[in-house]
Amino acid sequence: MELYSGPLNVDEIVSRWHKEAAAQNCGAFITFVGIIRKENKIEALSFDIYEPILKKWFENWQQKAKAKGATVKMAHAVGDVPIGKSSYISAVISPKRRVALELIDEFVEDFKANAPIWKYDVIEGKRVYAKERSTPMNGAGILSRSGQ
Amino acid sequence: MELYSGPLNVDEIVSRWHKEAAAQNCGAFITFVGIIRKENKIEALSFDIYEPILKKWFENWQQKAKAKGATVKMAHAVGDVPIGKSSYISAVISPKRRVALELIDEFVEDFKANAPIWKYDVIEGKRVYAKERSTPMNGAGILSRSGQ
Amino acid sequence: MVKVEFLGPIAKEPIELDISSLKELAEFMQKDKDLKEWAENSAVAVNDTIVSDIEYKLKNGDRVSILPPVCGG
Amino acid sequence: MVKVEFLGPIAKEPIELDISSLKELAEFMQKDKDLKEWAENSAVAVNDTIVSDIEYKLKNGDRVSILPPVCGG
Repeated sequence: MELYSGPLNVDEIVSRWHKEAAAQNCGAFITFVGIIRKENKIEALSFDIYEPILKKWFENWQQKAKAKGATVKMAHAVGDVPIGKSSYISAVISPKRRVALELIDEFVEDFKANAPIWKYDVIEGKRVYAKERSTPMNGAGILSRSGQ
Repeated sequence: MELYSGPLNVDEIVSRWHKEAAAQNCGAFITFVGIIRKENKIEALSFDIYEPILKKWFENWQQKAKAKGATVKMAHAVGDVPIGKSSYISAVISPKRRVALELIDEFVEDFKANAPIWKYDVIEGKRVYAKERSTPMNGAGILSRSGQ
Repeated sequence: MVKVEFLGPIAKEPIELDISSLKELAEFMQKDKDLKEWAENSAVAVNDTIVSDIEYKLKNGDRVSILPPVCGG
Repeated sequence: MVKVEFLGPIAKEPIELDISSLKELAEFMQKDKDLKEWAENSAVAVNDTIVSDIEYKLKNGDRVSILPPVCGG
């Protein structure tokens, strides 16, 4: 797991992981790259990460992948990432094609739903929490009246 | 669609497609890279491609992707590719994550089943058709007695 | 004492509470106008492990994190 | 005349046949010891378009390709 301040150097990261895949004698290497889109009046997106829980989340996925003979990789930006730059890369390295295709889907979807990362639109230099696009994590709401 | 004689320059190709994804204002960029694994006594794999039908197959996928707002990309090696080098990259560029994850799976699986490419193991400098790992294409067998 | 920290967009400094279960924390948050809303959609971790049992007992020195809705990527 | 070409691992030079349908091509291939086997698992294209109707009519100058099992990637 790699965290970077600001935009990711996708070329460098993907090249390095690709070499790792070849060195592991794995035939399938899939990457998912998240790029900041121009939308509304956004100048950039900005991210907060709570690293201790993200690390546990990732280690749990590493175990899951290992049980299928695969490896997962992840890189994410902290702070501001301007439009057109990349904030997120996840990857699966696997000897088997099917395992790789299935894992990347589950890994990216679970990342979206449960990785402790908060996203903000940057508009006129101000951070605005992307509330509508955010997802309550597994187990959310237990502190509410209805959660009891 | 890009065909190369010998191994692919994965870094160059992925970097270029990544830039294209950013220029298209697409948020999701997925690549699948096929790497030659060391197995048995293989020195390399070797590929024959029938380009006219591959081109049609790819154009058909390009249309399919377009209907979902996405773009597909593909690069493949012709001839010998030694162990540890890459022979195949496919990619999906899409504004939407779900579309990208679903398309890459269908695209790669259909590629494996229907792209007119033949694979050979290279053992002691000789090409041996990888018969057991090959798949009859859609519509195969119509010239056989049972096909009629 | 239990330390409670609010992550991401919850604009609130950490607080120290004299509570012994998540249930007591829930009661505390429901009384606070601003926190009540976050209680609805936040997950909870105790010492960096996600907990989903409201009966979970807290002990002196525990650190509780409130995790609002996420959106990585 | 119809030109028939054999792709990939089928080690055979193109041939010219006086046939007017895929059915006739099928009959021809089934008589050839080596080609019979490939007929079982190959797909067929006429002028670079995959055809899956055995009744498909061939006309003078058509080019038929025999495509054995594939494995790209």
